[in-house]
Amino acid sequence: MSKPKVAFYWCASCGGCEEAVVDLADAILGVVEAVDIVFWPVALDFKRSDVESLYDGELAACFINGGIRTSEQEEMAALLRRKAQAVIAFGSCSHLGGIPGLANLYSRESILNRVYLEAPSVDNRDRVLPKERSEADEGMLTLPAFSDSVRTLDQTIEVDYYLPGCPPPVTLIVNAVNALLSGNLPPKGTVLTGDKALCSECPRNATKPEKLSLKELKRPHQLIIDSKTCLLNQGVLCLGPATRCGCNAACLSANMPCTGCLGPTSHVKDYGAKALSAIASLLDSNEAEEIATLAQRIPDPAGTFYRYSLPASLLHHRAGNGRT
Amino acid sequence: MVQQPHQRRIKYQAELDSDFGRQIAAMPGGEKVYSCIQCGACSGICPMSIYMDYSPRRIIAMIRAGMKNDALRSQTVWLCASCYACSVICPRQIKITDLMYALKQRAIQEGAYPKRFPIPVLAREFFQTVQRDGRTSEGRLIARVYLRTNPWRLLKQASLGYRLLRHGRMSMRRESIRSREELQTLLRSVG
Amino acid sequence: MDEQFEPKLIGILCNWCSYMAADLVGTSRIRYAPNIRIIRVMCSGRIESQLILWAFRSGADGVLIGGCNPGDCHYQEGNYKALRRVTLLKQMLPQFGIEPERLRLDWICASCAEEMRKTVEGFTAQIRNLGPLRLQTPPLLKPIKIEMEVSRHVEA
Amino acid sequence: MSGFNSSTNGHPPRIGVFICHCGTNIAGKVNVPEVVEFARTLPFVAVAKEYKYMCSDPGQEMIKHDIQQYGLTRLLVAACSPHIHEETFRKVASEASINPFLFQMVNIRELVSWVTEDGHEATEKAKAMIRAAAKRVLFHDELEPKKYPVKPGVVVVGGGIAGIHAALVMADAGERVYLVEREPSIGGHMAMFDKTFPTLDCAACILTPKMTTVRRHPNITVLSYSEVVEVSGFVGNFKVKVKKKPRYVVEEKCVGCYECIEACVFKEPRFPNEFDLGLGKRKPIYVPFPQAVPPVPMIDPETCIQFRTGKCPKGCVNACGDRDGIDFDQKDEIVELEVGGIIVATGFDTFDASRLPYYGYGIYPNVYTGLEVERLLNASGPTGGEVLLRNGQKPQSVGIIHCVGSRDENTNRWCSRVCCMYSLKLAHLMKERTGAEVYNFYIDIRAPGKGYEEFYDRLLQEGVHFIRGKVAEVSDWAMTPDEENRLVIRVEDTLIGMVRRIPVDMVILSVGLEPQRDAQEVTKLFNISCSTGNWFMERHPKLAPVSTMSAGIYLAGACQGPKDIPDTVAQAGAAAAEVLALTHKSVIEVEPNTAFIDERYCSGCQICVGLCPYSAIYYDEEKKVAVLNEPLCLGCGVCAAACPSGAAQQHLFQDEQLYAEIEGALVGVG
Amino acid sequence: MDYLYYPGCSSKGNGIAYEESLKAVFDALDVRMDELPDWNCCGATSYMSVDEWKAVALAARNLGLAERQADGKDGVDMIAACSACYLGLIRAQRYITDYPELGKQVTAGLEAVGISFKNRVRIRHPLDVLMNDIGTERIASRVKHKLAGMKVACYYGCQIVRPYATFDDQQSPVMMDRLMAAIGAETVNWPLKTRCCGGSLSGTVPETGLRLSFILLKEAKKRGADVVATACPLCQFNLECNQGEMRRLFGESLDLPVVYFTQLMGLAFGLPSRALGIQRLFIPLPAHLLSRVQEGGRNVRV
Repeated sequence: MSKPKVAFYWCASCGGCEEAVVDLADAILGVVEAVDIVFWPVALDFKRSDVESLYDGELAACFINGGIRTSEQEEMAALLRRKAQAVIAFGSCSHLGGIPGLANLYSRESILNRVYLEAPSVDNRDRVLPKERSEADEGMLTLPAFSDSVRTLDQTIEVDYYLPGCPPPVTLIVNAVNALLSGNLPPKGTVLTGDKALCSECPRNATKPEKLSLKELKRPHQLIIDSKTCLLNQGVLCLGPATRCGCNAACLSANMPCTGCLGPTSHVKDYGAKALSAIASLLDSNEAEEIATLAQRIPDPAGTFYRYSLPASLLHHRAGNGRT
Repeated sequence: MVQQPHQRRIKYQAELDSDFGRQIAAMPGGEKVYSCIQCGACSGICPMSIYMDYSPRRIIAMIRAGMKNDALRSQTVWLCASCYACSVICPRQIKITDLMYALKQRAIQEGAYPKRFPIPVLAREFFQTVQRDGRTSEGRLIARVYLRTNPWRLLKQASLGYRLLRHGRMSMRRESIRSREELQTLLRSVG
Repeated sequence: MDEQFEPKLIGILCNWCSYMAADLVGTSRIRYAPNIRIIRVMCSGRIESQLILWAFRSGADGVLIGGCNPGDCHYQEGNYKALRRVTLLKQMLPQFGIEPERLRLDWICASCAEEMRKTVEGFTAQIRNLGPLRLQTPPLLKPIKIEMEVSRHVEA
Repeated sequence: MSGFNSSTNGHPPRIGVFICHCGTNIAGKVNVPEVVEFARTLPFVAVAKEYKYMCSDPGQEMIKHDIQQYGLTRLLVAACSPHIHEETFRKVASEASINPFLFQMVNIRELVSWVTEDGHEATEKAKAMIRAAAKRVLFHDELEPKKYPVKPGVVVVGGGIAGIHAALVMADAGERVYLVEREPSIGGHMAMFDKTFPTLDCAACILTPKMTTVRRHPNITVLSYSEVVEVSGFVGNFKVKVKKKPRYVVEEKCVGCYECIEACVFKEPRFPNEFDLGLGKRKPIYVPFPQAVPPVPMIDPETCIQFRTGKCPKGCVNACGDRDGIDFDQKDEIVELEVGGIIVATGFDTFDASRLPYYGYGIYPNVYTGLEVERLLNASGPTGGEVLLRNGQKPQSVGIIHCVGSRDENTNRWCSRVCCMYSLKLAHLMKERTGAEVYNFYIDIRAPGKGYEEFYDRLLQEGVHFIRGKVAEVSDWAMTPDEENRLVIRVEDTLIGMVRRIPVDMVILSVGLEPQRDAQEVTKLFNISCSTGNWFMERHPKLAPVSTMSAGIYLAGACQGPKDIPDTVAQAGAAAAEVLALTHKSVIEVEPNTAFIDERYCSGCQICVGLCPYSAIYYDEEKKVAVLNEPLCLGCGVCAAACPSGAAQQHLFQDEQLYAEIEGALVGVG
Repeated sequence: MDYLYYPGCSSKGNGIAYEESLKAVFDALDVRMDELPDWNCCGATSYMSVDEWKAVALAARNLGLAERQADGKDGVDMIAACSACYLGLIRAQRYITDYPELGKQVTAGLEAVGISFKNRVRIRHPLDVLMNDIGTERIASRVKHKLAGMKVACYYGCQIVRPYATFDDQQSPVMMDRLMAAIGAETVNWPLKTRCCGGSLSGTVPETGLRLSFILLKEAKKRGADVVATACPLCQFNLECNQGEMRRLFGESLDLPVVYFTQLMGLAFGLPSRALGIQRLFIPLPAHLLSRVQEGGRNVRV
């Protein structure tokens, strides 16, 4: 019997997820042993036509990282969906939108203007903006369409499983691949990690005080962080309580707060809103002005609470009323 | 004493302006006329009420009843010295002094004030002077009011005027501001 | 605009003060604009950002939260917790192009019928002035849990 | 997790929607038939019906019948506020064997028909709210009301006539009562009065026997000179901490002989007696008034030589002798009580007349408040019942000014309800005792009680003057010779239409009633609310006038609003009956809107632990999760809102239920 | 500049001594007070009777001009010494906030003539500034000759505390009494200190208007006052200059001096009487009183 065929693809992402696959190190050999990788643009020279030539459902699984911003990404996602029995959203960007998803705080126009006209390093005297079709000596040139917002993978195609994280922790990937190979799969739609928040596996949780309250909020560079005690108790905004476990508190072992890349637990509809509610509840004041002052210590609340999940949020994108 | 013929004391509904109360209630100061409980504290504290034809309390009752003519033609509103004692004591926080202003304006608009009664004339003269010059000069103002109402009194007051002049307390100089046009533009734009 | 924009408003009120006030407005037969839909919770401290954003997402142009006066919370300090969340959320809303005025937190005591009316009228007028909230949600929404469960049930 | 699967055994839910006309209250504005048609189109609605009065017996029977006939599994009633009939319809559901919590009440009266001008708008709003409820009810779970045993015993806070009467009623019914009074003696304001209107009974004659009965009653413990400092727990299970302030005379050892007072180093009373409002004098060791209960003296450390210098011959200690009742080292003592119910009967305060300087109180010595005059008239008062001016003379004329600090937006808006009658009473007594001319200055005479109007008529016959007008000022500024050296009352006699100046020798200000100065703190202590003006708020102005929004806590007397003695006693009896109805149950059912924590999803982050106002959540070190101690949870939902992983939820207000309701209220609305 | 100063029309005529003494006293206390450039009438009583909105606009122009002087500071304190001006300016501010439509028109009207307006001026009465900003301690330390033995009836009049009491009790004000105590004078207990003097009625309906003044003076005299101290040019005029007319009307001669409270302060500070406008009084201060107030080197001219 031939080995199951799998594909890897990337959309709007940074490439870190690909690195994570490479980081599997020894484990990757096992994977290669067990499956046949038929499509992996970052590592292997297969073309879109190769995928198109597969029959529908021929891929046992397809791992897609990155959010969906362009028409090309959308087409490829649809194509791979058709060819794969199981689609796994791989990494924060395809799971929740990820860092590129923060672009949803800006309109399409302002992004293009910024990148092609306004950025200090740009030299574009003719004020040329990319166009989907442009005449050239060589004939008609085309570019993928740049859509209005970044979408998560499951806002584009049906997704079977999610491998969360930025990038997904190695153990989670290995467990996922093993589950796929063994056919021992959880219900469709599952996020392939535990369904508790990070505090459950954080060694610092034992140091939580009886009543947690935030008298002040500091950013990591503004203090010397004690390496043993709970960061919230030190006044550092750690999103561990709101974020899924599975990374073994990796950032915390590097003495940095959790920023939420594994996303919410299954009982939370909107990661950022819920994290905001939890953190705000802890602000240690009952005076409106004092609360406002404390809240202002979080200079960029959207970026803080939705760092990895803006497109998956209830609001998804900046409202149309706004001017910017 | 001369026996007065019996004066009829009755008000027919047809003589009333049923909308008058609402109109006054819509003017600054009139907001709370419908809150009045007729306790009379305003009239009790008012230093002038003993000279008025209707006490402030009765004026409010008349407004609510729609007795527009009687209210506007009463001397009461013109005898109000704007001391605000009533506004402060009113248990319903009716701004009675401001209400009197509202009635004065209505009376002047409708030409319904007591004729040759000097106060409305003073008001009008004052208004015109300020409208023109931006300031008033007391001496000139008083002289003009007396001329228009009771020239005889001006003569009687002459000695007082003389004393004021002598003590440097009155000038017949016309006071005026620099930006008179600016002021007039402003005043035209409001109202 | 030919026709006056009629905003859709959600009011989430605490059981003990602001909902009582809303009841009292009714028993006092005081009229107010019909735009608001009132949801009752036990305490404003139960209200959190997900509910508020969900209301916006579901089409609300404004969300009013009513709690007890400071110090009067039936559950000691729930209203302060609401205040903390609303303060931080209001700080974030402009980043999403949402005017913070679309979210309003008011303390309305159980006997404050007139204040309740004023609040609702004022809020309705304010949101009417702001115009509709135009959210840009993607064409293919992540299937929300409710629909999944309902549809699952229908299959069953 | 929530969801309707669990409770319907996999069968699709069947919702019944019942829409009430409430006579014309709803149907006069909302197009009910249209709403019924609309309800029928909603998912899972099996039946939708309307009825004139859904809360009536036929209405209830119809619902029960339809539940059986249509096999309904969820129930929705659109009618009035859940605060009025939620319980009624839950019972209906329950009797028709649907779990009562698979029911949702939609308030289309208070929130719709009564507040909406336009009929079409009202109809649309009613539809939206019904759609919201129909979505929400799908996510309801079967719940059982929480049941807790009820502890016996009642704390009555306030030992005025309200507290005394309530305590006696309950004690006679066999209930254990703790009567807490912050003054040294029970009796309250009534003990200060001379006579009571309109019957002119002597206040002491009708009150002191009751006070004595309280003291002797085996079921009543009087905690005088004591204050409630903490209340925790919930209906049927309150814990009340009471602070007993030191009297420096040991209550248990005192026999009430008062020899200590006799023996005090101060031979004559020198210090203003609080009970006589400073008009009389007392010693540093004293009983506030002769009939005080308990009849135990107390020492005022502010004036006692021993406390001030430590060098007193201590006549009191010697006089007490072997009984050893004096204890200068007495400290605050905290008593902890466990009871099933609480009656708050903290009474009122009188308006501070010095807030209105134009009435001259505190400026002119012969301006008194009504309460001060009660003491002057009282036979056991500072003057032995003789009414004398400060210069020792009898007044020839007296002006009584009504509505001082009442019916006035600058002070208190309300009518204090008792001032007219007590002014009439004082007018009668003044006339009777001094023969003076008595002038009453009133805005309106309010005499609506039994025998009150008759009393007013009696006063008119007695020749007391009544002048309709709110007094503008009291001054010592004379315009005429007969005004010299007297107080002049200036007023518009509104019936004559003239301003009058009336010189009098004495002015009595009929000060209004106000909530106790610390009413706000008391509400916080007992978790009850205040209505406008800080009077304590009843659960319903007509149907639950002695209950509060906090189950198990009841109101009696003037703390709820100005009241005269008959009304106070009636209300105290009502409160006593309500408490007895509670404590005579063996168990109490409590709304199951408590929180719950699904430990499968709890990461043990403990955010909820610190936020819970009742310390109902603790962290289980073994399991590393937060655990709810359910009996302590009062169901605010703060934990559910703050839980960052959604593990903490609140019954009846779960996330999914609220999402469904919000969405239903909005989506599809025109 | 410590304060802006709004003089009002009276200060250039009948009330000139008020302005003179006020300036002298403020100078002596080292408090700077700059006159508002090109101020106009406050829109007082009479104007209000004709057109309320224009009256508010009139007052608002002064407020706008004051804001211009604020040099970008958030708000500015402007002293209005005349009671009618004080009230007129404050009332305009209240009307602008209480009646938004009026506020909108006035603000727009001002902007159209180039005056930006935010309604941020604080209108202050000299009594308010003296008692609450400068304080009795500083005032007392400046006193050279205590006005010992001088019995003063403090007359506040109506409009500085009513209806918008901002710095004193509206029913029984005390600031002037305390100020007089600070300069060593004795004040008489007098229940009429806020009762109306008849205001503008004394000129228009003298028989009734003057009666009010007469009652006040008579009672002050009865209670042993040597002098009445006022804080308003109109009150001072009514109470002092009309005493002759009162004698004619009511047949009783009062001869009670009526001065501005600032004049008494100046005397206590030892300032030259001319600088205080003492010579402008119709009824001179009795020599026996003045003689107790030693004047620095010069004789008091009466």
